[in-house]
Amino acid sequence: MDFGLDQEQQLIVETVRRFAERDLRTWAADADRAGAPPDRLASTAGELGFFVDAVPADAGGLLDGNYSHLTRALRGFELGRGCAALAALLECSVEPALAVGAWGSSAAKAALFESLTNGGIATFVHDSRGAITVDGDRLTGKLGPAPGLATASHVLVATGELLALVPTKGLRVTPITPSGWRAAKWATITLEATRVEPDFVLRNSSIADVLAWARTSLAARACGVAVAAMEHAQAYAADRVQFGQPIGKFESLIRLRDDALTTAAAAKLLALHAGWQLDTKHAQAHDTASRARVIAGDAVTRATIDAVQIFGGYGFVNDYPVEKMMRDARAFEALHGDERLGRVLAQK
Amino acid sequence: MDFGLDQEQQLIVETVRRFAERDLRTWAADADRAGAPPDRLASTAGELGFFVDAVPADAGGLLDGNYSHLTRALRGFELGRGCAALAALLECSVEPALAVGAWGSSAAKAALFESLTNGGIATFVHDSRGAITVDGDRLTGKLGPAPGLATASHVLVATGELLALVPTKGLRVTPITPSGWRAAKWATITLEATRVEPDFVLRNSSIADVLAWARTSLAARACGVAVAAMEHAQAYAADRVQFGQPIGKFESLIRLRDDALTTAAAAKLLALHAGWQLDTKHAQAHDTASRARVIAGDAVTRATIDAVQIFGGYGFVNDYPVEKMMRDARAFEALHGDERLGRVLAQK
Amino acid sequence: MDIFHDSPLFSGIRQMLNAFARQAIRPIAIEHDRSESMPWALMKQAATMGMPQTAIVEGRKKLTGVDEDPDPKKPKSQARIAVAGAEELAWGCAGVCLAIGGSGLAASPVSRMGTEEQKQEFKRLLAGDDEHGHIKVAAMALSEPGTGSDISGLKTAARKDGSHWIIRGSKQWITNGKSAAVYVVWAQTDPAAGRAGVRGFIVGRDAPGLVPGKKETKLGIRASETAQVHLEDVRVHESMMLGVASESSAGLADTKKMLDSTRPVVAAQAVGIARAAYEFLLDRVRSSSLHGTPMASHQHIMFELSEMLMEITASRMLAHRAAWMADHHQDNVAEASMAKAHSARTAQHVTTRAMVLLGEEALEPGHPVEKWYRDAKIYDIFEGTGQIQRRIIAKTLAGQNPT
Amino acid sequence: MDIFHDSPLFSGIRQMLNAFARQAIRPIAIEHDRSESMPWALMKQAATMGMPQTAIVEGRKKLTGVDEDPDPKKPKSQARIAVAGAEELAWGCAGVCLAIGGSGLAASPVSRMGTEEQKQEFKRLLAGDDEHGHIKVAAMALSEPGTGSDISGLKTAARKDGSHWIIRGSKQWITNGKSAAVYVVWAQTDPAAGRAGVRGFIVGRDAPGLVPGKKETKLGIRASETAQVHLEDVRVHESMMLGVASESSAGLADTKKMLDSTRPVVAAQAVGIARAAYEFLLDRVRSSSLHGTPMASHQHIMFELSEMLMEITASRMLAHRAAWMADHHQDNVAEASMAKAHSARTAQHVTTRAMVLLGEEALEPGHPVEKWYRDAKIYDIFEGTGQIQRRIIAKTLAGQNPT
Repeated sequence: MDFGLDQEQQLIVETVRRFAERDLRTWAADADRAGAPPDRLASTAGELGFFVDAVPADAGGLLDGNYSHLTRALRGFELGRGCAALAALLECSVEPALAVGAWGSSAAKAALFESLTNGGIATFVHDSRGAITVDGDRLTGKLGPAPGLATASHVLVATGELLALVPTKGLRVTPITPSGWRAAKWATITLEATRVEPDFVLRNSSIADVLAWARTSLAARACGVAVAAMEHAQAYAADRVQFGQPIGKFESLIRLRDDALTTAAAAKLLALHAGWQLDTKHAQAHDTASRARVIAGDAVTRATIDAVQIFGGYGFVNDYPVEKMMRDARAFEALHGDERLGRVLAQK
Repeated sequence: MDFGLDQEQQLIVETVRRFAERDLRTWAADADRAGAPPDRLASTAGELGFFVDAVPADAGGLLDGNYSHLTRALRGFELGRGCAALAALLECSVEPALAVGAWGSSAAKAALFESLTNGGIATFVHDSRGAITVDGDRLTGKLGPAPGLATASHVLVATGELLALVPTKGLRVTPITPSGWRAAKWATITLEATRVEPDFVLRNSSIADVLAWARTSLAARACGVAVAAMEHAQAYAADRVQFGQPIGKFESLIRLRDDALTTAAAAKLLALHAGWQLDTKHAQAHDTASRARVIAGDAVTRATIDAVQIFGGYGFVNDYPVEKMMRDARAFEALHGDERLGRVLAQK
Repeated sequence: MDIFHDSPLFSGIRQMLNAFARQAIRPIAIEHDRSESMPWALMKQAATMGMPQTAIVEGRKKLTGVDEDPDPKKPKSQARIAVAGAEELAWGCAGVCLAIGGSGLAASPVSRMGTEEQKQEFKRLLAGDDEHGHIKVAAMALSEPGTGSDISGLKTAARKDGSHWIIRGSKQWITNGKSAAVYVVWAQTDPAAGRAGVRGFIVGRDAPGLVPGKKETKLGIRASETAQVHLEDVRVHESMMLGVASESSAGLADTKKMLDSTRPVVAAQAVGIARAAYEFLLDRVRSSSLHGTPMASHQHIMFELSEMLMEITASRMLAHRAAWMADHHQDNVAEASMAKAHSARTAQHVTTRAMVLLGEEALEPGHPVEKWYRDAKIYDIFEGTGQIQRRIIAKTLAGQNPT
Repeated sequence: MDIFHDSPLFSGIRQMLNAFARQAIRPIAIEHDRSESMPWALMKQAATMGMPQTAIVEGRKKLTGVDEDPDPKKPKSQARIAVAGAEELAWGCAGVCLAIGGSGLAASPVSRMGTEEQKQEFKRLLAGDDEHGHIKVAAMALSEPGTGSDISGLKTAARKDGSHWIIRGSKQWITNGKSAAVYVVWAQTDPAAGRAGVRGFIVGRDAPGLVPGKKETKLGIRASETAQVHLEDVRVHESMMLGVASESSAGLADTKKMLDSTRPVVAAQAVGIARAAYEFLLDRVRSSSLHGTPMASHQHIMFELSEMLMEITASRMLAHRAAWMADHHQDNVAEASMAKAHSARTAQHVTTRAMVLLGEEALEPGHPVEKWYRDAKIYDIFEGTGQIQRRIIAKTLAGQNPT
């Protein structure tokens, strides 16, 4: 057992951390207000290999050999420390790329990889509420809300037993700007007897795998947001003076921060463990990924709410970063539905 | 990063797990009622290398090279799954042995290792409440309550800046049987201007190191108790029928168990991480060990109380194992004082 | 005198029982917890000072010194008196409190459903002392090994034989099960009728075939006796079957109603335990220092005390409201369950946190907070588990019949 | 009519305000949250239906239709009326509720400490509409950038110049700070005197040197305006300084007392938010299914609803009790803080859990539960943070003076 990072992991963590601290944190507030990412995101992130990191090398991507969900979790944590909304845009193409790469027909691969290698993005939507009805090869109902869906060329749809790649061209796409992850190009899509190309149905595929990938990444990013919220809170508390001393010296506020960071540290390890189990095809991988999301959701909820508390009145206004983080926290627990409920029903 | 066990770790985990499931669980209830361990414990555990695992080979022990706190944490989790009280007796000699091995004089080493290699035990007491006053080389005040103290030949005492090995021979030892860890041979010792041999003072030593060792082990064992409590609860809930179905199918009880196991899984990783950081002399080791104990304390408290809840009336009576576990849970948070309080004060 | 208690009567009872708890219960609590023994001497003392085992059968007059207004429409005070008193007694020791009140569980259905003849027989069986000089106690024999939260499926059966009923079955979790002089045994008289077929029978200890079973060793409330009771073809004369007089109020349905009415009282007991732990910690904090600084100067500790007080206050108000509603003849099923569930959580939370904050001190054998930690747990289990309470609340939310 | 409200008056007000919240507030709430705009039309409507901005100055007569008993010893009903009403309005929308009541913060000290002349001037400045046809509003200008929870160190200074005071400083977190027609500005008149030197001044919007500053973009309660106010040597005639008449009731101490009295009302607003989210989830659960099974058949969801109801009920009772104590002239400092702290936690917990249980639905823009989640947070921050409330409770526990 070795908790140390190997050279490649070390390199990726340092690179993404620099990117998150220097760029994402700088862009976060404006992107949040604008409800859109900065133009530079695509180019800068592209140079770092995002968007095509899960696209096979022979298809013009960067994936050579097996994809590492552990590395993705390490990366996701750093991205979350930067900006949850921009992180979502950088991560949302991974599930479609991996799923199509694993189970897609050559036609599906050609279509998706061609888009991704030309600067397009894709995203994954899990119909957790049973809002979509499948009639033969036709889908009817509402897709999303999902991040990236407003600009995605393709969406990987999981509903019931069906996992399929759906091109968004010609569909009724309704871009929306929720309160959280505002810059993440959300949309809903209304499917009206939309036909799924037989070639684009991913047969012998595992929706459970895709969900485990998504949950692991969500959990890691959530931990990053939780830690970032408390980093801001600590910096603020060191300066802010009340009752004659920096509020950072008040035991009650120290405890709020410390408890949140302890939960986040434990949740991060669980997310990394899930990533490692996915990489090693461990039997517990799906369960660990789900547990990681449960506790990471608790961590980000608590950390962001308590970070606003530590900021006091300043935490409630848009001039300071934690107000955004409290809004951003919600999507981590909402996407794909209530994780605890899913676990409980699965164990009945 | 690799969450897999190497061959030696695998072997130790399997061996200790077999011992915990076959022997410790069998002995637990009777030992709890008797307030003493079974005679077989010493011999059986001795064969497995307990008691002298932290004693250098050249002194007749089994420690060849560096001690692994990661391995100890892996072992501690399995022991906790067996019986918290007996686990305490098997682990309490480690801190004295390691501390004396690291910082002790040849006289201290000779005295302690001679006792341990001849079937004796030692234990560690941290004066967390400032109950002991140091006057020159004389100690006055109350030691403990601490597990193992009733039979220990030596006690490693940490008070203020002083870390010293104190032989119990001739001291006023008051054996006690608390409500939890009843079989762990607890005692308190009243020191009346007890003189500490100069040779037995561990100079240039680090009390923080010793506390980190102890916290990591406590955290790992606490997770084991938490998991064991829910293992019993799950087995019971599968049989127990109420309102026409096994109570294991009630969503509210599934959630109690699942949330406890999620917290325990995360806490265990944090304890293992602390062990690894101790082994690699990581700068964060002390902090991680402390955080591990915080969340492991939460986990064992919640898991044992909720396991009793799942058992219902049967959980409240001594015929079933979880009643004991709820009593056993307390010492994990009480020993060495409230961990959260210590963390808060340290960050002021 | 607070909003819920608009008569000095309540404060009088509170003061009396608090003094009793402080002077008579606290000094013996730890020893009875250790030895798992009933506080017989104290129980006799309690009986002489207005808390007889048969108080419920005789009405509250002895306990309160006032007659209830006979007008059924007028507000009563019994429920609030019971709640105010229960907190004080449980503050002294929950186990002793349950030992003192243990017979009430059996007396309650007799007072509700019993004929005058049955009440006299019940009181006759409880009169005087036993061979040990102990007062006599009664046992409510309802629960069975198979029925914890789900009491609709009683296995104990009663079959008619001439003018007698013959009862066969086993009971579990029976308070006073080993020591009782009289039992109210619940059995199924008509399997086809289901719940409506369940009836209660007054059975004397010396009835042939009534065999007390194993006494349980419990996590807490160890001064209260819990035992199994076996019924091996016990013959009971039909005149001792409860609820014949008024079919409407007969059977288990009414027993459940009776259990509903005890929830605010049980909730108040849990509040008493929480308050005891809170006050112990508060005293310690006021008098002790921590590495040289007063404990009271540490937010970490003081804010937890504030939380405890907040939760204790909220639980108490929920219990008092549920009792106030009962006294005012309002349906309080959901409110009683809220009080029970909330106070059970408060008692567990407060006692656990108090132990953590006290550190190693609370590991000492016989430490009161450690005892209260063990005592508190039963309040989330008996008289309907926390899950049952939430189930009742949820059913009212969903607009279903909660019983 | 429940225990705390022994007069039909309360249920009447509750019904009236609930109808108002349902029909007038709910339909516009989401839009004002989105656009961060004050609900001027609704505010005018509210003023015409008995909720004038000057209600507090004029006494509760308009609002309640009854005069308070002038006998100071007799129980009052104002505090309970305010609490009962606040829950309903905040149930509609906390931001709109605060917009409607925003002027009350300034009116309160005027009504408490103001001379007849000052009250008339205050009302004169609020009379009629402004150039946009909006009703006029008042602003309580107390908080400053440096003083959040700690208001003892005000930096804004007032120095005497003949028969005038000259005020200089900056204020932050000022409700109605940009739109107010009249401000009650708090300034230090005598640095040596510390807290006792702080005084309030009635200042008209057009006073030279009074410059409204930046309007804040907030996480929640966005229908209520919050802005900075700068005072650049504003001249105010000494006759407009509050608290001269009665030295005893003068200064900041009294202002804090006034803030104390608002805590139960603020607590009730938090309860209103929690109840709104709870009821939304309950309606959804009753009407929806989950993968084919009714949502109401799932313990996982129903038990959380039970928890929510339990916490909401407990918070409401704490708020009502604190108000009841105020109406009965009892010291309720600790109780008011308990109500505030408990209800703030309840509002945050209930809205957060409701969002989680609703899943992706609650991510849709303009979803009411998502708005309530953002609105709830301020209740743990303004009018004294949760830490300040616990500090007050803890001080009373330690036997110290909580203020």
